[in-house]
Amino acid sequence: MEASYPVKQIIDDQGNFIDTSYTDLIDAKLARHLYFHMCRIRAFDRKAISLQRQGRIGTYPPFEGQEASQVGSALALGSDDWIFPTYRDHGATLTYGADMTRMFLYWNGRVEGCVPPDGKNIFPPAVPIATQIPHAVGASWAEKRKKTTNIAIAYFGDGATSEGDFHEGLNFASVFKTPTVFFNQNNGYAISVPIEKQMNSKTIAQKAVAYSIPGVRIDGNDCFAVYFETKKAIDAARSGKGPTLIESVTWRAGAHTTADDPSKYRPGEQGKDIVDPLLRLERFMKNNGYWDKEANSKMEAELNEEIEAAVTAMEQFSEARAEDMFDHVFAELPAQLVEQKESYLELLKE
Amino acid sequence: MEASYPVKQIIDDQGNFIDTSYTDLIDAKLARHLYFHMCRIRAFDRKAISLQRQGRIGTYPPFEGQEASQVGSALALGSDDWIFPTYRDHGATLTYGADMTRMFLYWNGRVEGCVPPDGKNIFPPAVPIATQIPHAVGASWAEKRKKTTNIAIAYFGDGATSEGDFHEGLNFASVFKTPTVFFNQNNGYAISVPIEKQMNSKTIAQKAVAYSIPGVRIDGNDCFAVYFETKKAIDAARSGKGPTLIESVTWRAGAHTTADDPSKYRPGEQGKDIVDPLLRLERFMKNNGYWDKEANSKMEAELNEEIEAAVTAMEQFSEARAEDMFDHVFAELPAQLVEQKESYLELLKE
Amino acid sequence: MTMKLKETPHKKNETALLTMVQAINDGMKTMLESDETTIILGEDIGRNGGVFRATEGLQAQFGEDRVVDTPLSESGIIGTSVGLAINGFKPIAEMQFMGFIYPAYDQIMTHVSRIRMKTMGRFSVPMVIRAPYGAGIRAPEVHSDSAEALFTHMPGIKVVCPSNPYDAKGLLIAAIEDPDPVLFLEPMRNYRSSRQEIPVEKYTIKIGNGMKLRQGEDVTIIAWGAMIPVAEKAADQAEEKGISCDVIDLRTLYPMDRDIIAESVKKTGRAVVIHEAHATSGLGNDIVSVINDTSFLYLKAPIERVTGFDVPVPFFALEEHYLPTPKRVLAGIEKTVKF
Amino acid sequence: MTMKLKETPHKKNETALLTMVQAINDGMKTMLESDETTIILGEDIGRNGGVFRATEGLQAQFGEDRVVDTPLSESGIIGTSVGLAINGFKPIAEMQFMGFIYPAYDQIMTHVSRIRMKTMGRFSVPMVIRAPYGAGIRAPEVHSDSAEALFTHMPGIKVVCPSNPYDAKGLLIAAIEDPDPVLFLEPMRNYRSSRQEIPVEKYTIKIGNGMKLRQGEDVTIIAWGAMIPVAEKAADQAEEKGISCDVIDLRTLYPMDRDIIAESVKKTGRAVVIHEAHATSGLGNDIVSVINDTSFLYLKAPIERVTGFDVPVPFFALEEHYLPTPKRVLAGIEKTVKF
Ligand SMILES: Cc1ncc(C[n+]2csc(CCOP(=O)(O)OP(=O)(O)O)c2C)c(N)n1
Ligand SMILES: Cc1ncc(C[n+]2csc(CCOP(=O)(O)OP(=O)(O)O)c2C)c(N)n1
Ligand SMILES: [Mg+2]
Ligand SMILES: [Mg+2]
Repeated sequence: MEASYPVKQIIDDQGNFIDTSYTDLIDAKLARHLYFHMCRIRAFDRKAISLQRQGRIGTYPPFEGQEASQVGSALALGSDDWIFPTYRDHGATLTYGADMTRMFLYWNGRVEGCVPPDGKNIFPPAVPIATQIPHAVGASWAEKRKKTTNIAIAYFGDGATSEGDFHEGLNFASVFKTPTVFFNQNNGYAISVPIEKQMNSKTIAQKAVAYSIPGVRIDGNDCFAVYFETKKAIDAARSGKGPTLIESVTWRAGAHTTADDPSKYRPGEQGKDIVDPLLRLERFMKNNGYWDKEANSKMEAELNEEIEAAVTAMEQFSEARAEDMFDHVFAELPAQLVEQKESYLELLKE
Repeated sequence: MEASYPVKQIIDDQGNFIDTSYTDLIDAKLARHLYFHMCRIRAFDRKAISLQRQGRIGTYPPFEGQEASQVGSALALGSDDWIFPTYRDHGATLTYGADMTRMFLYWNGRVEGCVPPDGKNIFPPAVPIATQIPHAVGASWAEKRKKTTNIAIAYFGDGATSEGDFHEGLNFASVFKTPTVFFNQNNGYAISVPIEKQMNSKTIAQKAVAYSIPGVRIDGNDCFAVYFETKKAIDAARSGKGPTLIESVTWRAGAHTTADDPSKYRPGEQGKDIVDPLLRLERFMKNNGYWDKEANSKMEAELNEEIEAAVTAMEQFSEARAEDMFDHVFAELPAQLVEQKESYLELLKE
Repeated sequence: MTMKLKETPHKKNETALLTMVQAINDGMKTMLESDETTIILGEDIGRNGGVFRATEGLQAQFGEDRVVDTPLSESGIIGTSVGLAINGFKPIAEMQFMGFIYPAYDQIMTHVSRIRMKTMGRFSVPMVIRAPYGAGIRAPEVHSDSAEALFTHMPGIKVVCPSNPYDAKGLLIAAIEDPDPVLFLEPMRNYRSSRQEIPVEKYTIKIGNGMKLRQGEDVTIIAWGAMIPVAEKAADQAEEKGISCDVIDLRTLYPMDRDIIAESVKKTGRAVVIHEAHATSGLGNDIVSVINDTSFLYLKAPIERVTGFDVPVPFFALEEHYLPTPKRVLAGIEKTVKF
Repeated sequence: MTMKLKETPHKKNETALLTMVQAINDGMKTMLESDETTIILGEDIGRNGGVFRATEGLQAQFGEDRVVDTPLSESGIIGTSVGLAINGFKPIAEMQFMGFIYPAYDQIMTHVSRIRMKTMGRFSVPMVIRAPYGAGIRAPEVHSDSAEALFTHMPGIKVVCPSNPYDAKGLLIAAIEDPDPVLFLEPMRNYRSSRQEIPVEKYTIKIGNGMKLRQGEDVTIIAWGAMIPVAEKAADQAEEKGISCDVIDLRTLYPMDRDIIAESVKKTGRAVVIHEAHATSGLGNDIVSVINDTSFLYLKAPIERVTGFDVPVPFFALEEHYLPTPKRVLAGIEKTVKF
């Protein structure tokens, strides 16, 4: 089976073309666009980790190592599409247009962090594993019913494939031919459980066979492979060809979350051979003369500013209000909730 | 995909050998053994339908048309194996050794109908669809842990493949290499929903690919194909080779249950071309000179006696006791249950 | 999306004699006609019209796009309905029996009921989950559960349970028009037990209001759904013994109409609560609390609860022993009066 | 299967100073040593020792066959545990957080709790489901649920919830040895909040018995698990105001120790019930009913419930507002006393 799902690559670890059919399609603009976003989300990610260490935000799940997968796929989306992320996919949602200040707020336990910018169809990160998969199917089904060409993309991990909702969601998508892209990031682990213990199949892509939908396996650290293969799946969805399952083979470079210690379960040498996706793109850009040192340091400075500004905004954000715990449970508060709210606010005043 | 899962057959509709490699393996004894059990469960099935019509038992789900699948698979089992049926697989459990009187009791709303004969590992029929699949995995896992060669077989329908428990169960079985046989009876419908609306895949066998386990597709109306292919899967399980998914392609000749009216959703002509599995075996026996008219009418008379005796036993069975509603919830009744029980029994006396 | 309104005009005050299941069918039909965003999903609800015929004829009239036979997949039905609901549709999802809602429990608990909260209203899930519930129709195991308390303990979803055709149509339409998710429980035993003249036109009954079925002085009886006929019979028998009862049909289980309970108990000083779900952690305990909180000083006797026992709903040969009966309710009534 | 008993001999009365999570680990270790049929299943419980380290070191000592890292599949974990349990094993299944037990709800509701009933005892499911529950540790959404009432409303399963290391080990061993399924709720906030000298040897605490933590005259406070420290603080503050409290740690939520409640309320005539689950259909209502049924004539004031609000457990920036605090409990105490 593995043989029938080869890992698709466009560039190799040294940043050289493997698939030369793309030489005309990839120019400086695209390379720099991808590179910018990968640098941006990495800077966010590292900042978040340090904020957590300083106790300025809560437990945080880093995505370092998965930047090519998240940026490549997010940039392939159109502005009216839907995105259903997990807790580790804010690299993708930030790239797609989520607000950075609110992203920090989310990781600081603020519900405000789930509210997307107006007009952006970004769903809150799914915490119960795999539950977002049927949501993406339903939202894209709605687009199909409205006769638009919009699609939905669901992000999920290797561990998520073990849950019933993965199966039920893909079955629905295949039966109703919904315009859905199932974007799996196979980062090798579900917390401490390696993929060999998660499933007996050598690939995740082959699980598409169960639904007779296309399954593709791509090098998730090759931002071009991710970008172009995701685009193909999106175009197929837009043109009524139905869903695709993409297995983006990548690597969780860090811990599951800042509360996790991978040294307990992950052999130290594991992953050492994996070339960082940013370095790989940098090599490609240098090989092709797209590398502009000045522009880069300028970019880094600007990103730094953007992030610092977002941190400040997060920390100066208005205090969390007890009222908000009550006010959004229903469109209209039932009498008993009004009572609970008022008596509690009374007590707070005392 | 369909092409890679051809329907395995040993005899054709006319009862002639297709796969001649079995000519030596199939003798009069085996043919008559299968025929006897298929006649027996059909007689039971038809009796149950008429009892329901007379209001002597409750709603009943007939399995007519699936006798080859249920008898062929059940006879392939060993005496210490485990069987996890649905509400439609009592043809299989009766063949495996379930008590006929208790079977009638079950369909008359008596919990006594779930209690198997001592030493028979027959689990109660699963009513929530697909929930028995992980049970079979767990029970066979236990046998593996005990280092026996016993296996478990899970029966389930085409509709059951849409539930999360189907997926989670097969994934566990594949990861822990449990000695489990997943015996799917694809009878074309889940109540009113045809398989084309249940799934996008043309076969159920191909769903095995998701777990990298063997999947086979067999003619579920060819009792020999069912018997020998199930045996192969069982032997593989016994010898530590892990689970197999079998798709037994058959046909629900009757209604979903006696409360169902298939004419509402099933085109009248559909299935007309399907040769009844008993007739098919009869033809085979005649072609091969295994047919013994006298023996048959004797057999029918005996079956009739057995069934009438079971009906009588069911109807003379001791009255249902209100106590039993309380006494089996826990090994030891908690105080509040004792109180509820006693005060209710008091009230009944009044 | 565009909402073509194509109300079929009905003569004012026109009525039809319908069973509860017909009234539910009529309620869905009414909304499918008046709101293009409504979509029905479920198992066997299309051609087959549902195992109880609640959706009879709807697919033929509105097409396979709006009355959708789904795969056998409750979590898939609710999960995709969430996606449809946040994106402009009003799904009406049928769970074939309440006992088969459990595979979808995670979706309902962690998403359906929480999406408005977790997005501060940016996304909401206006959907209705219909579920036939209860014992007494000689159905197989697990088909007879009465699990309302598993959902009243779930902030973010409303729970409604009509007992008659008129309420069924009015509450169902109100549920479909509600901006928030509503679990709509249908007492199977009442589906065809009686007919009622009900308006052919569209009407709603406010979610959250109970209904006084009869006025009495001595005891307050509180029930809903399939237990209403039981309550009525018991009240009749009590009358014969000179005990007059207030009988309240709660109709909405969350949010509960505490005023109608308090007002009545303050008058009678005695209460008997009936439900067919298990006693422990059943909704009857909430009603005891409502009375404790509102009417403590008026109570003349302990509140009686007449409920299903703390045992799984038994196989049908014993189900009549499980269910509250007029006899058991009457015993409860007399106990409070004689206290 | 064969049950080699290889108890590691401990000196009598030997004790160790342990946190609750260490005591739970010790309880599992004790049973893995003494009963070969025990097997632990869960996500990340092997090498990683569980996200709270509850199974730390157990896989290293007992091997991958007995301490099994499973796929990410709660229904699979519980469903296969059922199969293991009916076939000679005693599974101890860990749900990583109680908020992730919902995908397994169907298996627990329709099988784990009903198999003994539906086979009249021919098959039974002696298994333990461990689940860390509750808010207050700044965890992400859904990680902080307190859903005990969803299981006390499920006949056929027992529900246990210790509040300290000593009870945790004794109740866990009792749960593992129980012939029926037990849901074992572990208050995350108490995991490491205190240490206690507890016996190194095997001991059990009877399931079904509450515990009186302090004697008082004026009010009965009833709580469990993570709410015990809150109850104690509130009781201290009440003492300062001259109000003396009986404080009861229920320890077992089903079957509930009604006697310890009745005995106390008959003395004090007043009660305050505390839990962090939502008020509506929360277990507090059951306790109100227990008092109504047993101690009606002794009540001097309405029973106060101090609970989580009827809102989803909020994101952690607001969780302290959601949880009952000593201040809220004290207000409840004073309300009953001043009534
Ligand atoms: C239903 C459910 N069970 C358990 C968890 C706890 N949990 C959080 S993340 C995680 C691992 C997920 O692994 P994977 O799907 O590979 O995604 P990754 O974390 O690697 O991005 C687990 C078990 C959860 N969030 N939801
Ligand atoms: C979880 C669940 N949902 C719905 C049902 C109602 N139901 C009973 S049988 C059935 C169809 C099952 O079809 P299939 O799996 O093909 O088995 P068959 O009846 O054809 O033997 C349905 C939907 C159920 N029993 N359990
Ligand atoms: Mg992963
Ligand atoms: Mg079928």
